Amino acid sequence: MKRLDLILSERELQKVLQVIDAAGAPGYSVMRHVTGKGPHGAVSESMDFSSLGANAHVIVFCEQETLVKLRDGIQPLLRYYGGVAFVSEATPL
Amino acid sequence: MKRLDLILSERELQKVLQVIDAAGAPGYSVMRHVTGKGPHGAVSESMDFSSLGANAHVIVFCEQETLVKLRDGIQPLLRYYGGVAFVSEATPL
Amino acid sequence: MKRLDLILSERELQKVLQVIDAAGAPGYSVMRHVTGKGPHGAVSESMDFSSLGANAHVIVFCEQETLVKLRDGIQPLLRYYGGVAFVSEATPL
Amino acid sequence: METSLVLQNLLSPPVLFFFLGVLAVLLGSDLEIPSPLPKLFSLYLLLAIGFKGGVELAHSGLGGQVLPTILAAVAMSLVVPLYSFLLLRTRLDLFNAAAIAATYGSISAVTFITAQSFLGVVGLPFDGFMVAALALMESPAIIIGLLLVKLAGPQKRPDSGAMGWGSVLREAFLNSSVFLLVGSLVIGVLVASFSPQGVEKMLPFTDKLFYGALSFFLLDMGIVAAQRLGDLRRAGPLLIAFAVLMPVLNALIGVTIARGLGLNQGDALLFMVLCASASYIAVPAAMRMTVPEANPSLYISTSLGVTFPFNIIVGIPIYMLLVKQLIPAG
Amino acid sequence: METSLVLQNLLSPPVLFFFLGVLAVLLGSDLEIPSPLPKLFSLYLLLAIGFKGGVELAHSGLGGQVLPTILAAVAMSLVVPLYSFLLLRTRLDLFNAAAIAATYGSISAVTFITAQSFLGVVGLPFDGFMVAALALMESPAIIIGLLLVKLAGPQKRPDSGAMGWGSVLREAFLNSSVFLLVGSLVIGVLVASFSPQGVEKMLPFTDKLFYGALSFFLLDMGIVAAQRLGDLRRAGPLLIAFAVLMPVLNALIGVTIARGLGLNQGDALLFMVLCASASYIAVPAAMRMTVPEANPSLYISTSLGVTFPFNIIVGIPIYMLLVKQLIPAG
Amino acid sequence: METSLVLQNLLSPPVLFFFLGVLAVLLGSDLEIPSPLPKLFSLYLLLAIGFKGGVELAHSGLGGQVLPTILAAVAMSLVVPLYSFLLLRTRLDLFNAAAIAATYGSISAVTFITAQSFLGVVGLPFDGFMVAALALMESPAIIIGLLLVKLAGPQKRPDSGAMGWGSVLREAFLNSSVFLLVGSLVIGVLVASFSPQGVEKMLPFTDKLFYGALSFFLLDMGIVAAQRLGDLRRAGPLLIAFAVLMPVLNALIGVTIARGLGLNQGDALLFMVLCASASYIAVPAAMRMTVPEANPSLYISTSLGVTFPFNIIVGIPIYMLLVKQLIPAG
Ligand SMILES: Nc1ncnc2c1ncn2[C@@H]1O[C@H](COP(=O)(O)O)[C@@H](O)[C@H]1O
Ligand SMILES: Nc1ncnc2c1ncn2[C@@H]1O[C@H](COP(=O)(O)O)[C@@H](O)[C@H]1O
Ligand SMILES: Nc1ncnc2c1ncn2[C@@H]1O[C@H](COP(=O)(O)O)[C@@H](O)[C@H]1O
Ligand code: NA
Ligand code: NA
Ligand code: NA
Repeated sequence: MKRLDLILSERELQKVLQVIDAAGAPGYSVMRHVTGKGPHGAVSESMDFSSLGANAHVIVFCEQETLVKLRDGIQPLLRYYGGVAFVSEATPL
Repeated sequence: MKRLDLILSERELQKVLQVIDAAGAPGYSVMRHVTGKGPHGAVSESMDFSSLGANAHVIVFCEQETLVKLRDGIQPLLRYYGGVAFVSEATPL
Repeated sequence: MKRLDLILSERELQKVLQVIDAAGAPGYSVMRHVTGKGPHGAVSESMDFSSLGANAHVIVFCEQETLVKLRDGIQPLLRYYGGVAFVSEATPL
Repeated sequence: METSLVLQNLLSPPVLFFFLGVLAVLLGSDLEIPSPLPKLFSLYLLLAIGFKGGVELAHSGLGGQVLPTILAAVAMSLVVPLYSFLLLRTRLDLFNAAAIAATYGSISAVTFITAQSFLGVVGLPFDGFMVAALALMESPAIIIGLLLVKLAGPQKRPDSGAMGWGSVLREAFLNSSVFLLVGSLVIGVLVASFSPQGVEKMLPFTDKLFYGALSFFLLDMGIVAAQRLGDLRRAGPLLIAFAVLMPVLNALIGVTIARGLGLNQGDALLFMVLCASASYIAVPAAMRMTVPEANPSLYISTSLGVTFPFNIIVGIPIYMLLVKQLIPAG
Repeated sequence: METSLVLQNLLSPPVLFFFLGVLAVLLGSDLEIPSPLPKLFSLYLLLAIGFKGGVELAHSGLGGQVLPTILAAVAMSLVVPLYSFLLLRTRLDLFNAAAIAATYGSISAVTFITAQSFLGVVGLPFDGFMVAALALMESPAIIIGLLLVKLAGPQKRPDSGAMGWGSVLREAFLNSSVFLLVGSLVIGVLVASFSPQGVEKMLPFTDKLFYGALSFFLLDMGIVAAQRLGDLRRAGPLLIAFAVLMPVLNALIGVTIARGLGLNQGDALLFMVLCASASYIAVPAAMRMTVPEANPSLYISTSLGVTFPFNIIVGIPIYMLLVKQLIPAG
Repeated sequence: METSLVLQNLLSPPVLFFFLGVLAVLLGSDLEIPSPLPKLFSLYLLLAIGFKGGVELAHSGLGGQVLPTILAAVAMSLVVPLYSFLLLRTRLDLFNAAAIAATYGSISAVTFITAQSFLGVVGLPFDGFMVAALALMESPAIIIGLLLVKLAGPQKRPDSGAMGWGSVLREAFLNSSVFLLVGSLVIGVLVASFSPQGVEKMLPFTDKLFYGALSFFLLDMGIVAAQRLGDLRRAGPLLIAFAVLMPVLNALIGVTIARGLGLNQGDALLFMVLCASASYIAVPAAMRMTVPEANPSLYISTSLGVTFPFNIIVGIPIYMLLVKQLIPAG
């Protein structure tokens, strides 16, 4: 199995989750309130009172085939809005 | 070293942590307020005002031997209540 | 690419982020409100009303070269204050 | 007069803010009350209602209608799940039938509070001991629910630690909402009896903020209830019908008992609301842990997505009309 | 008298707590109001100001100056972004110019609230319909901002779902702050018209806590604004000058219009503040989604790091001086 | 009369809610006040107590007993850690002895507030300048604690940035609780002196909610303190004895000084409570950063798990009895 880690702005979270659903992934997990820094600058929680939000961390455990489908949907979003996506190996316990 | 990622309902968190303690793991980390989707449906934070809670993400860095012990305690819980558990390789920095 | 997972007390977070910045990492992500247990005992969120805080989980995706620089800055902090740091492989999606 | 009662309820701030929350979801607004703010309001409401109920209980004492009313309330929380179960079992598997039955035997504190506010608006008094009835109706239904599973269920069910009676009783009597409500009630009794200045100093907190905090919380409940509407499709029309008709049936039984007990109009309405409301806090949490085989989206979406809105929007004024017919005025 | 007005504003609790927040950052204190507590205060302030505005609107009705004032307010929210854009475009690329222009066409509810508190202190009345103007000025600027990008921008811009008009309109009219403000306003009107006891019961929540909650929220705003100061270096002196001078220009236009409309002194000040303030809640969130090419640190740090402090610290009393000169007293 | 004082304290809402929190943990209820709600109450209490203290300070001025009292308070916060250290060093290593000593030199704002509430209940007045004493006693103990480690400790201790005096002083004087308390105090003085209407408008927030917010916060403190009980076994009986006897000793010294200063009964009680209480907010956070060699479970569980409950449950009424004996009334 593969493990996909996605970190991106909370604002784009819904779109990404739709892509994950559409790709037929068996499930996903989301952690919100993630802060960080990347090519587009720093993201903090201090604007949380507005709807600007912080980042979200999405984890998907899935097969290689699903990953291929995910790539096509997610890469354009990350390129346009920012964020990172990395894959690693994972074995069920 | 190995890295174990567990994602399961906050309601079962105490039981899982007891198993981890009992298996002699050197430590663990817990992130609560995790939302997600899996075979049992979607889990959101919207019922957080009740004690239903959301999911938790548990990370354990440990030796292969510990992992074997962990498996026996954790798999029945995941099978009965739901949740996922994946193992990957990890090297100390 | 490499993936570095750091888990340490929120109190030392600023110092660690400065080290990461100084090492020239392309970015990082931070999750706060992490609880856990390690050689120094249990860390809960119950003292959150004080400034004692809980733990933070830092993820850095970077090249092997950056990792080498990170090691020198981070290891003394972890040795003195506690916390764990593990590296694994990660491929961009 | 009938439409006026319904309108008075519909146009009260708590109910209007509930609608606003529903509307936010239906229109696709990104309005949300982020966690744990709803928990702040829910803890506050339980603490305030418990404390005030305790203060009033200290003044009225345990004589007269108090004990019979409380006993009748507990009896209803034992009986309602039984006949609900028999009815549900014709359509659902054992686990889901037991979990939903337990949900309807228990109560919804927020529905009760909304009914109290409604009584405030229509100017009818009610007694503090009704809060004690509220507090004592949460636990029994949980135990009945699990007994049903144990007695009617498969014998080879994994009976791990979570399933032991110890943790069931803890779940039933010590879950956070029961515990905080009962604890605040006892504190209210003690303070009112022994240090009346303490009551004085708590009132601005427990009284003045109450209505606003209820409105704020119902804004969130509207959002949450509307998010559950999708689940209702899966629940199907029969379960939706159950979620509307069972409260009405229970309210009818409730008003009959209230009449028999000789309760005044205010207390009778509250008694009906206790019978008619379904739990979406304590019971779902307990069922999730003790009966994981049941599908939470079924018992939560019926109680929270149908019965709760039904009760606070049209149920309460309808029950009031019944009260006016059947219960002699003050 | 002039210094006295400035001092009276500077020494009011809300502004002093704003300073305290700024000081915390400048001195390196670890004081923070952890998320989501600031959201609690911001939701509360919107709900309270909307509800109270609605109640007053129900009493005053829609006659007289109400409609002309609201129309003038909406017109300002359409025109301000246009001339701001032309000015900014001389220095900035299309995307940043459009995003900042939209920010200045919209309003800051907290600046408005601070101005209301200031009027309370100096003892000048104002009307509830100004809250309606506030609510209606948030959305148009968002649409103008995006129209500018669409009309003046490259044709080959990816026009994915997010960019469709559907989601733009939703962002403009249903974003959480506009939705909660308008919703509470409508609830205020309904409750005041049909169940006046409801108003009575909400008042302790919406009125008595208001000033304290505003002070608490401004403590956080001081922290957040001061954290933005670093970004200002990147923004450069011209953008900083814009963030001070544009509000003053808009306030001047505002006071002229207010005079033309025959507003009283209190409403005139609020009208000026609406024109002079810039959004740091609804518009940045909308721009982040619909114009991701623009740099958020530019439009947030100008509106939140410069214009907001300028307005609440010296802007409001200065505008008051202008009002005293140009608007005949009640 | 003696039992009546103790009972009056035990049966006040704040102390009863503290017990309820303890009970929740002992019985295994899942009641929790999720983070960051406790922070909301703690920030609120500091802001309110600071503001009210400042307002009263502005009225009383700096004459008479004010300066001597404040100086005596600061002196106690310097001396208490010194003799505590000498005592603790006989049993503990340098680092733990220094950290615990610093903890007992500093103060607990919540204990102080509970004592104020108690004075309100027994009807004794007290002065606003005691809040200034409270604010000034937090920092010196932190510095003494670190001086002890530096002077008595190993020379080869890593003296990284965190250990530099700069960050120690920042930790001592700018940590969030000291900063917010002092800041609100100064704001209270300024507002009371220059814009009295501001005081009027803040009062519903800072006064009316205070008692309820304190009760709510103490519910959480009861939970947290009870969770610490397990750590006490590791601390051992000698440290537990220290955590009870040191406050009593400090209170005795305190009442002697208060008598010498000619304080009234209310101020004398507050002075004793300042001496007797131990910090579980500012000092532990500072020690965790500057003396990581010390074991937090030792200094937190003694101050929070023993001294804090001891003071608010039996300490305060006992100190009151001493005051009645030793300080002339009115
Ligand atoms: N190299 C990295 N390692 C870990 N997280 C990253 C990295 N780069 C970016 N991120 C996260 O992704 C978010 C969005 O990145 P961006 O918009 O590309 O700057 C950042 O705020 C970080 O939280
Ligand atoms: N394939 C997956 N990848 C990531 N998280 C998952 C996956 N499947 C399940 N989860 C998480 O585990 C939780 C419980 O899963 P379940 O009860 O099996 O539906 C879900 O709510 C998700 O947060
Ligand atoms: N083996 C481990 N696996 C996962 N997290 C750990 C582990 N050891 C320590 N931690 C985390 O690191 C924090 C600090 O550890 P320490 O101060 O070394 O006890 C703990 O509170 C845990 O959150
Ligand atoms: Na019921
Ligand atoms: Na404007
Ligand atoms: Na002390």
